[in-house]
Amino acid sequence: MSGNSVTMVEALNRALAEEMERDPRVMILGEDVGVDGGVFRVTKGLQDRFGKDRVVDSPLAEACIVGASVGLAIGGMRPVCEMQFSGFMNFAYGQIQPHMSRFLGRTRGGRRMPVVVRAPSGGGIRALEHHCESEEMSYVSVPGLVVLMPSGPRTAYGLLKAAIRSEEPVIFFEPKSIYRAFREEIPVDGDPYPIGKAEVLVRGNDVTVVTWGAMVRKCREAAERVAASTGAGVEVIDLLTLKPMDPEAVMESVKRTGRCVVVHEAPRTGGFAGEIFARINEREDVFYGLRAPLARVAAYDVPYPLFARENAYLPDTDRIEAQILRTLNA
Amino acid sequence: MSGNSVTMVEALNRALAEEMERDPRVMILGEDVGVDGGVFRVTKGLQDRFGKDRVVDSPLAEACIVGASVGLAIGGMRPVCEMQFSGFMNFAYGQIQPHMSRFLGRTRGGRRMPVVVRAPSGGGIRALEHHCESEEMSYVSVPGLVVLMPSGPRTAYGLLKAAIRSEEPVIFFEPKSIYRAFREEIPVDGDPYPIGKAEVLVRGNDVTVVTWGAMVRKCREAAERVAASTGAGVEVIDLLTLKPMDPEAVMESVKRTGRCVVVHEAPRTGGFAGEIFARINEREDVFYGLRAPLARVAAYDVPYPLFARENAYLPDTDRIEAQILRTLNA
Amino acid sequence: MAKTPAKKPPAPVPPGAPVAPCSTYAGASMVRFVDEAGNLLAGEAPFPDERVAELYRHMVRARRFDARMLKLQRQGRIGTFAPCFGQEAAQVGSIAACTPKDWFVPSFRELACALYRGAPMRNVLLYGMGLEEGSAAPPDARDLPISIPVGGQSSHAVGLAWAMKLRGERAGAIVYFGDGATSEGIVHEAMNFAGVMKLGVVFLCQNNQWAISTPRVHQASDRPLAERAAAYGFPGVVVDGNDLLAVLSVCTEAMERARSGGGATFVECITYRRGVHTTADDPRVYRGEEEEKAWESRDPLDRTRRYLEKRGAWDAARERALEEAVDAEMQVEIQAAEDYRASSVNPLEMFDYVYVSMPPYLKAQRDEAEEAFRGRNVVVGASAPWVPGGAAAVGQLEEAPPEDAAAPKGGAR
Amino acid sequence: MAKTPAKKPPAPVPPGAPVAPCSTYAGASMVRFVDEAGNLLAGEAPFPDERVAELYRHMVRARRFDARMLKLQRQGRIGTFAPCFGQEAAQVGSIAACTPKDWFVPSFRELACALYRGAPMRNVLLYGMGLEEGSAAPPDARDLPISIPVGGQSSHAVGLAWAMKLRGERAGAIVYFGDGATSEGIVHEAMNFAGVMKLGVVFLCQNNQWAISTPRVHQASDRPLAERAAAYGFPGVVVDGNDLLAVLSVCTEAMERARSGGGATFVECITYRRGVHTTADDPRVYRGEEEEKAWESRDPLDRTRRYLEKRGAWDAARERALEEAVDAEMQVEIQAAEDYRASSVNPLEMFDYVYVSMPPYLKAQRDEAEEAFRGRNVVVGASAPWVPGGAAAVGQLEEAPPEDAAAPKGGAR
Ligand SMILES: Cc1ncc(C[n+]2csc(CCOP(=O)(O)OP(=O)(O)O)c2C)c(N)n1
Ligand SMILES: Cc1ncc(C[n+]2csc(CCOP(=O)(O)OP(=O)(O)O)c2C)c(N)n1
Ligand SMILES: [Mg+2]
Ligand SMILES: [Mg+2]
Repeated sequence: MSGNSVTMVEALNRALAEEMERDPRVMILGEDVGVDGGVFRVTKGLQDRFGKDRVVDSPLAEACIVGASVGLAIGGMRPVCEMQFSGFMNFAYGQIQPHMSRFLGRTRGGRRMPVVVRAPSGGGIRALEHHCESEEMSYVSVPGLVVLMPSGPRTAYGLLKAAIRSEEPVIFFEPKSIYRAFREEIPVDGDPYPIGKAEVLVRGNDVTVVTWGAMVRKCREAAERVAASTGAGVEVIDLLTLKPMDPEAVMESVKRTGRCVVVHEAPRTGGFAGEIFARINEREDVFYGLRAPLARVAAYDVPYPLFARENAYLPDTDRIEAQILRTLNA
Repeated sequence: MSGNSVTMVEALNRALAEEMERDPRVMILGEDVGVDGGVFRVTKGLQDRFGKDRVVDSPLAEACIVGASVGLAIGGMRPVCEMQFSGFMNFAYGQIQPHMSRFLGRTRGGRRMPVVVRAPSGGGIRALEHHCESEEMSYVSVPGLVVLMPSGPRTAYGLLKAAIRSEEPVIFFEPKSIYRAFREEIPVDGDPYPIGKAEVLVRGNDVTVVTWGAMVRKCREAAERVAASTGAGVEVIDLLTLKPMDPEAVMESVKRTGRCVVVHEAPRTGGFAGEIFARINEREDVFYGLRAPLARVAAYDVPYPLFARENAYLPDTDRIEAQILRTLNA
Repeated sequence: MAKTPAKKPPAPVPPGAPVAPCSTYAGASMVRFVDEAGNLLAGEAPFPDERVAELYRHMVRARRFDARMLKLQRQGRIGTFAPCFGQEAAQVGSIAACTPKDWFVPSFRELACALYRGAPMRNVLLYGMGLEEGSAAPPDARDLPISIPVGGQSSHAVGLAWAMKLRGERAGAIVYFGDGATSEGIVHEAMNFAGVMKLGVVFLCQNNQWAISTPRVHQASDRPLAERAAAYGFPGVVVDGNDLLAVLSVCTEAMERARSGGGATFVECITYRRGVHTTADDPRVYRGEEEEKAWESRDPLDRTRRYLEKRGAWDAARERALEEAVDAEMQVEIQAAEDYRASSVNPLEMFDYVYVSMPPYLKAQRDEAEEAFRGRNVVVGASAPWVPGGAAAVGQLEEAPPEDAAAPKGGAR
Repeated sequence: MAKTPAKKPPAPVPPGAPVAPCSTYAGASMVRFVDEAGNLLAGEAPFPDERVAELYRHMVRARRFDARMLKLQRQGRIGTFAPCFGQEAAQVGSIAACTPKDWFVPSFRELACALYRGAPMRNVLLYGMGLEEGSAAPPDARDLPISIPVGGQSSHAVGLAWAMKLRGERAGAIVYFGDGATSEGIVHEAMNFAGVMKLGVVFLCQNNQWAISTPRVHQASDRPLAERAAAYGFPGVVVDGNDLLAVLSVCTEAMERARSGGGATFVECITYRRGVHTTADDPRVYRGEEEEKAWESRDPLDRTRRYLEKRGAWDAARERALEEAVDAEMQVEIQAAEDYRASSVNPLEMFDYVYVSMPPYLKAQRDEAEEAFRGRNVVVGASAPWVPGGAAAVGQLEEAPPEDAAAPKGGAR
């Protein structure tokens, strides 16, 4: 493994370090982000390197961590705050929605909001209750927020850099089940990955699979299986940016394939698949080419179970594969 | 106007009074719900009638109002709490999602959660910032919650009674723009309106309009205009229950009409229309009968503007009419 | 309880008589300088008369404009409004302790503060008309816009004071909130942050005895709210909020501590909301005339005027001249704001500040909306339909030139 | 500070020596009864020896099971677990002050309390195995399940105490949380509610010096946490949390006040988390051995045992017998829990308790899932695929008889 072949945790750490090096206004705050380096070690070593003023162990209060970040940003800093788990970001919702997402508009452009709220999200690591949720919809529905979710070391590195340099408030979800699941090459002092750009990971002309975060790997596996067993061309698209979303890559693809399966880890009802379906219906050129019902694979509409049942709850490769086959045959 | 022809505010007040009369465990708490009767006067006179123990002016703390209600319910009461505006229910999200929605499952059925959280929602009354939001999606995406939204005095009366008698936690959205907009007859000591039952308000075979809350009236107007100008049969369905949702009435209708327009006041992206579209796609018998793209009319994807621009922001009869016509002609 | 930090200027008078029939702080000490009749309670005048007169001018200007806003609301010319009537000493006395480098973090009732900081009346009016134009932030002003969710802004002040500390600036932050707000979790979180990190925040609580219809006694225990500060590790002071000199004195010291790394202060101003909570409220439902009368007699303007008059620094002529000046100013400003509204305000502007640059899907919605609005009167209060290209130009509210100058002109002036 | 409510039983010793190198409460008074060597500091023994011995038994049982849980986690037999190692006196001393009518509202670390209240070890184990079966609530027990979002449960205790008041029941609520939790807004809101409504809640704060890696000094000012109570209008007490008698004494009085309409109490137990935060944590990253050693010498079990031994109420033989009994109990319970998990646990149960009755769309998802799960091993830790109809029966975890008794049996026992 080369020195630049890193896990997602290391990639995030590198992106933070490089951005802090580059811009002295960038700072980190949150619960246990300092000495401990965060419960997932994403901020490991940064306090030693950048000092206690720039990497701050805050009191245990999510709302005030975000609210203080809002003030820090207005005061000229560029705070990157960490929510220990996205399940606890709920407590900060009263700062994120009414304040962080709105300062730009409230001041008619007068106050920018360069805040990044990082939050490990999703399940699959046998964690405790409230440590496994996929909460993206609570943020996707808020105008003014940017919502990002990388799917591995490379995109995590590039997207976090973009988030930190953004003048807009970013919710940055880190799919925790892939924090250390695999390695990818990342550059030294590499470029940000553009916000708003989806990636086509696998090309194919028979069905489009749209997904993001930890589900990307499962979808690729399922796509490979389907391709192997049926010879069908399965296109896999990684959204990466959930908001603001202009799913051109999806439209182009579904127009070509006429079939679409959206896969997400969040519960089915109210999940993001519905939005993608609506966007497809809003594009007549795409809609009239549909050859099968739009389909989704998602977690069941039940609270995230304790870990013994989480494998049953989460969409897995088998369920994704089965749905791709159903959609191909519909 | 007969004595039973009432506004929605009066209907809600009557439902509360009758349920409190019927069951001594029912109680009310919230900001200004006592002496003041609530800022919209929904609880007017109830403290005089039922005493200060059963109608309680609480301190100004949304999270604790809901959290205390959770405790009250476990302790044997049936609290109906009021959030002064749904825009401030955000502050209670850390109680609603992790606790109120989950106690039943967390205790394997051992603790029921007969709590109703009432919240005036939606815009159209020239109110201040944060007083106009339509927040239903933050709750529709939470398994375990019941989410209701009446569309007038009659359904408000029946649904609130059902909510109070329910053993499940209910988020009860009251579209504030119709609090006093019109009157309907309600019975004395009438029955609850069943949770989960949508209502077909206007029959028609050419296009299905699905909506809820304050948009119901606008949709009926638009439907009348379209019917008058084109002779088309526009079916209008009032969902009433947003969660748990079994949109049988919608399926039956769209199967017949092949065309569907969903109208909601919440911003377009991440709104409930997407969910309905997904459900339609999941029903092959309905999907294959579609004769036009599924369409939605919603608020724009911008923060709710201050009131001078709210008429521009909100879906209005013109926009709804235009979309119905487009869908009919697609 | 309540450490009294005021040292110079001298002569706070603890314990004062309990001022508030609603306040239950009998026995607690409260900083007072001037009694209801305008007499200095002890010592020398702590501030030059000209300074006090200047602040009095601000109080009168705020009250007059406040009353006018109320009238405009009753006439249907502006929307919901939260008057500061009765709280002018607490507001002017505290904001006057700040420099322009200090951050002003208001709640929703700080009209007197905002005016003191230089907010143009026309902006206040435009905001009242439901036009975002009214809360545009001049890039260099250290003023935050109105914050309506009760208490939330306290954490912004924490962040601002923290930023000042990190940047090595000699500046603090003052954050305003009410007695009701002290029940919200976020206010506690903010005070705890400020305490443990020793941040220069002044928590300025206007205890005006009511949170809408909820009296102070239902909001919290009968201990002074300021008493909470001690456990967070910083001083809390109860001050007679209708006593301009007392507020100014306490806040001057607190802001100086904030600026100089000495940490936070909680200042509880005992005052009274003499008017409605907002124009949507009817206080007769929940409180009696007797109480309102009692507080009338403690009015902060009366008290300050008496004080100045006794010192020969104010008289009826000056009062009349001031009133006339304010009235003239208001007339110009109201005209400007109403002209602006009548000038074909652009409804599409709501798309402009969602993101720093407009994403394509939003651009598409904007185009859709432009189509839908064409020729229709979609702006509340506008006198004619909006027409693309017909934007207004009113003083500092001037808009960017229309993108498409060739588009048809229109819209009444 | 910190009013000391303990009157009978007698002889708290304020101020005690500062016990905590991490605690900065030098000079503050702290209730102590017994020193590290097991000597009564003053007066008569406040509780009968048999009672103390009985509580000591509970402490030992909890510690042994706690250690076993840790080992099971290290062996991969259960999931993440938050040990109570070092906090047994704070937990047993406080929960022993409650009657079965009082409500027990835990956070996530109160293993010793839960066992004291009668939670079967097998349930604790099942919860540790990620099986909801472990947190099933017996309908008549006044115990709430584990609450993980820090601080949130404090408001439930408020509601429970309020319900007791409304129903005229002589019962209070005790709610557990840590030093870190005191920073969360909801804990403040709950204390304010309890204060203004005079509700019978005991806020039992185990100040174990750490919130994961965040030391007490970064969490809040250097004032005692208990000092916050005064401004909410109820007493706050700092007690040596490793002194069983002191905790029991203070809490007995606090619970009695809660039950009898006297309102709330904040009890800050100065103690130490001797082990990991959870099994996912590595304390060596953020704290030194020296500190851990210092607290080892103040261990609550050692102290209580020494006290009892000095009084002739305990000896090595009793200790051995107790250990053997606990070990035997654990063996049975672990076997039962593991048998249950191995018995074809039903993954579809996650659909059963979302709503009181299952709505059709959920039933459809359940059917879909049943199809997807058939013949596959989808339960973590199960030794064989789940098969419909193959449900287990293990003691009180007995399930309803399988709906479809004709379905093929399966799953290892
Ligand atoms: C979080 C939140 N909850 C409720 C409201 C509605 N509301 C507006 S002002 C107010 C009372 C505020 O009382 P106080 O803090 O004493 O300030 P005052 O109005 O007296 O200036 C309430 C309940 C709100 N704006 N925000
Ligand atoms: C709202 C919330 N934020 C963060 C967490 C993650 N977390 C779990 S325990 C803990 C520290 C709690 O410290 P303390 O309250 O002192 O209790 P202790 O663990 O010491 O018993 C944190 C941050 C959580 N569970 N809930
Ligand atoms: Mg007030
Ligand atoms: Mg702790």
